[in-house]
Amino acid sequence: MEHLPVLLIVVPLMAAPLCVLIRQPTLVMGFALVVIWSCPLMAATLLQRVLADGTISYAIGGWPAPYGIEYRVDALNAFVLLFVSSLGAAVLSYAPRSIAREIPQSKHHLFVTSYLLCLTGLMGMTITGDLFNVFVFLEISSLSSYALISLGRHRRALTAAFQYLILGTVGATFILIGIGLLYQMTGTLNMADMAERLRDVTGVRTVLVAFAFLSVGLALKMALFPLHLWLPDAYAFAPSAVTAFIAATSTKVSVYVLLRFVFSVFGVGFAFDTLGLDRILLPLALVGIFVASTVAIFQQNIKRMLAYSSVAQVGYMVLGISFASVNGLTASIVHMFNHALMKGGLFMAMGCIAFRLGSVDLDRMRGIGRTMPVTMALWVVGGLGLIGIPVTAGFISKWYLIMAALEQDRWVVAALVLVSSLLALVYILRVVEVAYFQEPAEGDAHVTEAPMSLLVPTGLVIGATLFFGLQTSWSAGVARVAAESLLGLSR
Amino acid sequence: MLLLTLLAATAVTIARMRSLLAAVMLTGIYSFLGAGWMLLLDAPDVAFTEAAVGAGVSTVLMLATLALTGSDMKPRGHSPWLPLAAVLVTGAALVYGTMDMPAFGDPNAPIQLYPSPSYVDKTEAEIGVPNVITAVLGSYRGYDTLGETTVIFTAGIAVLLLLRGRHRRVRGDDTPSDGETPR
Amino acid sequence: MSPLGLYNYWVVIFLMMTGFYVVIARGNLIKKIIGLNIFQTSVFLLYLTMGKVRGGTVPIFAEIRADIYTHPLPSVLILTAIVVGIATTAVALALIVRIREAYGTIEEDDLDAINREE
Amino acid sequence: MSPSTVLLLTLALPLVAAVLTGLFDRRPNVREATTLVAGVLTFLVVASLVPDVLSGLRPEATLFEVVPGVSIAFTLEPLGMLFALVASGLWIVTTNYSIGYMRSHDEGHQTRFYTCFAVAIFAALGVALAGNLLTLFVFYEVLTISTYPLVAHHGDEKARRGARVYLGVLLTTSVALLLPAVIWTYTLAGTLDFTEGGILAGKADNLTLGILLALFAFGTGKAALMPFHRWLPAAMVAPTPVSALLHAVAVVKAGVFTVMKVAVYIFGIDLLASTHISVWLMYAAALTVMLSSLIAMTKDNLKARLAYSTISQLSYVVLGAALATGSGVIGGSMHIAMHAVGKITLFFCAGAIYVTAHKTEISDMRGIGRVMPITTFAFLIGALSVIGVPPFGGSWSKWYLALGAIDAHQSILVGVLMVSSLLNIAYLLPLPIRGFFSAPEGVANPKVKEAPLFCLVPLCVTATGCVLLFFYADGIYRLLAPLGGQ
Repeated sequence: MEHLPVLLIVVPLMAAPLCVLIRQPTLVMGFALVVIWSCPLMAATLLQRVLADGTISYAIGGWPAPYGIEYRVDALNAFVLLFVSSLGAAVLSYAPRSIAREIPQSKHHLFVTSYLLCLTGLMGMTITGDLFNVFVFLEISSLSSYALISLGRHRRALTAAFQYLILGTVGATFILIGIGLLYQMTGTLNMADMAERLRDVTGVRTVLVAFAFLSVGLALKMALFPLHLWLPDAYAFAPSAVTAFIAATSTKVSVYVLLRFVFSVFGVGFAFDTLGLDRILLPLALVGIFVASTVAIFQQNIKRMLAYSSVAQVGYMVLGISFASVNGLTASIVHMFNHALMKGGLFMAMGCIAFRLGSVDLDRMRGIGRTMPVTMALWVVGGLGLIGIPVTAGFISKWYLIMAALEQDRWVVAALVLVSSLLALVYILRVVEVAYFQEPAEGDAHVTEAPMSLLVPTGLVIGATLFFGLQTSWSAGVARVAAESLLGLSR
Repeated sequence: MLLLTLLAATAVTIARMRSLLAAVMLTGIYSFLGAGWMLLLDAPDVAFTEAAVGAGVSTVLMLATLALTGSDMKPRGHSPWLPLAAVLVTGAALVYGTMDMPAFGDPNAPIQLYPSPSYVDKTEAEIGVPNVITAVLGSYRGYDTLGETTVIFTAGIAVLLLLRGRHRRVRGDDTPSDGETPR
Repeated sequence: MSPLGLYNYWVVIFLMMTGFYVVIARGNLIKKIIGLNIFQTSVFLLYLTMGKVRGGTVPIFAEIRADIYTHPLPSVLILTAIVVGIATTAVALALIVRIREAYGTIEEDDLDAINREE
Repeated sequence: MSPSTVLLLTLALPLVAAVLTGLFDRRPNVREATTLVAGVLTFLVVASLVPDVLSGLRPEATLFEVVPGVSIAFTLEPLGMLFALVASGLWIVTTNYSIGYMRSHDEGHQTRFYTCFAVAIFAALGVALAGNLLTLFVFYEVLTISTYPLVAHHGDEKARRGARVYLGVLLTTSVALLLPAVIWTYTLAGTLDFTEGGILAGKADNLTLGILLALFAFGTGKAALMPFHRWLPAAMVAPTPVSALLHAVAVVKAGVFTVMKVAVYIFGIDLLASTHISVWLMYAAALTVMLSSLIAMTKDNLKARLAYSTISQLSYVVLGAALATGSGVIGGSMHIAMHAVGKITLFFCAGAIYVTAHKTEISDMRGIGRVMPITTFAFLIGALSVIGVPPFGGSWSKWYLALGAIDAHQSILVGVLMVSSLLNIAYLLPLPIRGFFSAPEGVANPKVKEAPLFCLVPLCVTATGCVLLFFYADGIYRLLAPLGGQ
């Protein structure tokens, strides 16, 4: 049990090459599913132990920090690990039928391999307590996601993947520069150790620049407006399962890393009092929310519409960070989770639609509320979550965000957040009207409900958005613990 | 100093170059020069790797790609001012960042003093492999090395995913496996 | 602090920015990858520049133990980073081959135009 | 069964009905029977709690803790009791009516209709039973969402546009004004529980309280306080049973109920009375009463006229809350029930006329009383009750409202109440008068042809209700007395 932190990463890592060896698609999928479902179990155990006993530190290979690489698990990253691995597992369970339509069978085992590697990379970035290790795992997840995105049926998937590759690599290189500068000023790569040593060198220009480079690099990876250019195409043209997986996990992990850097490495005092990070993040987040939501309203391709919505939702997460308060961070962290569920579920529902229609265009979705009632009902629930209607998880995020704004007397910000959710109403309603109150096109009248193997995982994820809209002690409760520890208010 | 100037000159030439083939060759040279500079920085392992990987492997890969795609490059229509501004700002930020850096070769730079005992001393005491770099690579940061191997593996899988069966695709019989072609 | 002590860094920064410029300003996809290579190689130089100590030697134990060794860790990190760099290049080139097949061009402007038309 | 189990059962029944109606898509008779049975059961379950509440008990149930210290929780108190009784009781009647209306009109998507209807009732009951502001808000939004498909029912451009306005106004006001008010209250008071005497006393200065009250009053878009009333006429594109139960009873009453709840249990009437922060609200409500009555007179479309009449009547309740006197609160609360029964009768009649005679404009309804005498007579009763003439229920609530206005020394408002009653006469009575006394166009000797029995019986029942409420108003008074501190 004490090796649990490293097992969580190594198990899917080792499973990946085995998938290549097994080759036979059905066997590969079965094997991968067993492996991938073990991850949320391990992550849940970790979270439970962290909540009970406090932070777990694991020196890899027995080489203690700061010489060796340390895995450090606290409430925050255990929570992120849990939901990233759970969604990864849920989407992979959904994948077999979905990719059968979209990816040639000769590539299925490679797809699964890449998928496992991508998840490994994301989890590796999350769990590690070592800066350079973040970079290495970031590249594992990035390279595999470029490949996964390029598998889309449309040739634009290729240009989308390439654009993401260029911007992603630039982002990663910026991060590498930032890490280098920090290393130069402290002599360590271990995050906890660095936080200690950075106290002696605050106000040093090199550290400021390091901070800037890390932030810009991460902003690129998390698609913070205006560095989001790679995201809409990548989400719109990737295979359905890939979009669902990446939308649910990838940007969230980047937000997590930003949280880790800002609060655990640099510290609130440096980031906010010295640098005034809030003065940069707050307007960026708000402008991003409004611009991206508005652009979303005008999209015909619904996957692309949801992609722009993702850019806006990243804005909410960053907005929460910019408050630098317990409620603000709780909002950010819980929204990472809630949005992962909602967007994952929505893209899975889009996959069901693409499975039957072969298209995700708004025009083709006429009357789909009748022909695919279950899929569309799930989609609507997910959409309501994006608006932030009560009973859905999205409401909880919004609640904490507004509370955080009000307690700092930021009336305007609170008002803007609320008004922006009405933009979400507009783009969701647009789809609802077409789906329910228009007749299906001639050729689409005989379209039937998606198969159970797609519907069940989608239903579970969307169901979870309702569950976590009511039972919040497992989401907002844990997020609060994490937020308090980030601000140094506990443990 | 000469080497650095050469490096800079090569980089600028590559940036201005229209012929892709020549640019690729020059990139190889750039890597070689870089490797030379690395040697001067007391990093022979890195220098050898850079020479082999940067100048060798990547040049070969690029040439192979060029063979498949053609080596002409079109000049770009729009003005270079925006990218130039972005680069200048980034560069200025970095230069600003160097202002508080320890000078080149300063034995009292933080990384030379911390952690103490140094990797060199610890390696000598704990591992006993003469090449400290190899030793650290295999021990203290062995996990990064595992990650690095994984990156290569990932890239391999990615390339396979991208290029496997592409000739079939060209002929247009790359139908999805379950046979139903959605409209 | 002597400006000369930072000269090395400045050259490295110049190299990095040249690479970065090629990435964002050039429209040919291969040229972009070349730029990315230069950018990354220059970052490697930045790391190694940090490790060097005046009067230090290569951190390999010979018969005689030297007093000062150049810091080994940057080398270690960069060995990893070089591999990451070549992996990225390989994936990027594979993508370029596919793009060329699908579109018949690898110029960003042409690709944008084709994509806009669809 | 313990009272709290009964409380949850009340909510569960309509939800079960929603699921079952969805499942019985292909068997209309079973589907409608399910709704009917659920309606009757729900009403009986609610009614079974009346003695408890009268004796001063407040059954409670708590489900999930959504934010620290605030759960999805239910408490049954007199005001909620009254609203729940009205909503569930009229649901039975309306279901009967719907069966007649929807079938004789051959409407499409009937399963969606019944399912959404049941969900809407579930939400309305949730609003009625809510034990704290968060719960109330949650159900308030569920009510909005679940009624959207009903408004857009016909699916044509007109219906979709109407539904867009409907959803737009209701969600915008609730998200942009009501939600911040709720969260603000939470940050000020640390709780959101409905507490006798309120939770805000001493927690903020008068200016803050005033702004907060404004957020609540305007944020509750369903109360249709001008200028946020546009959604209600827009909602009239819905099939008439929807207009009848939802847009004369459940949805709009949920709005004024919210305002009343907030006034009584969040601010507390003592706080409102002592700080005078609600004085402006009285006048805003009075203005809405007058303006919408005037607009109603200009509408020839019967449903539109009834809609504006509803807007005007809703503001009576808001006025009652704003008066912040015992009689005002009781009068306003009582008006929730009295107006509900009266107005639903009017809508039933409008629908009956539409289904049978295919008329929607009042000017086309000359002589309708000779063709449909029962319907027109029922309309007359409903109208008189809404106007506030004895011996019909509506007279009591207006009486108490007037008393409340006198207690609050607002003699102008007494005048407003009187004038508005005159206006009510002017826009409600033309229909029965012309219906009975003008000759029908074209036909010299019209044949009597009433609406189908499924439509006719419900409207007779509610018309009778208007009379009965006059004689049994004492029961309602006793139920509501604790609200006014009496």
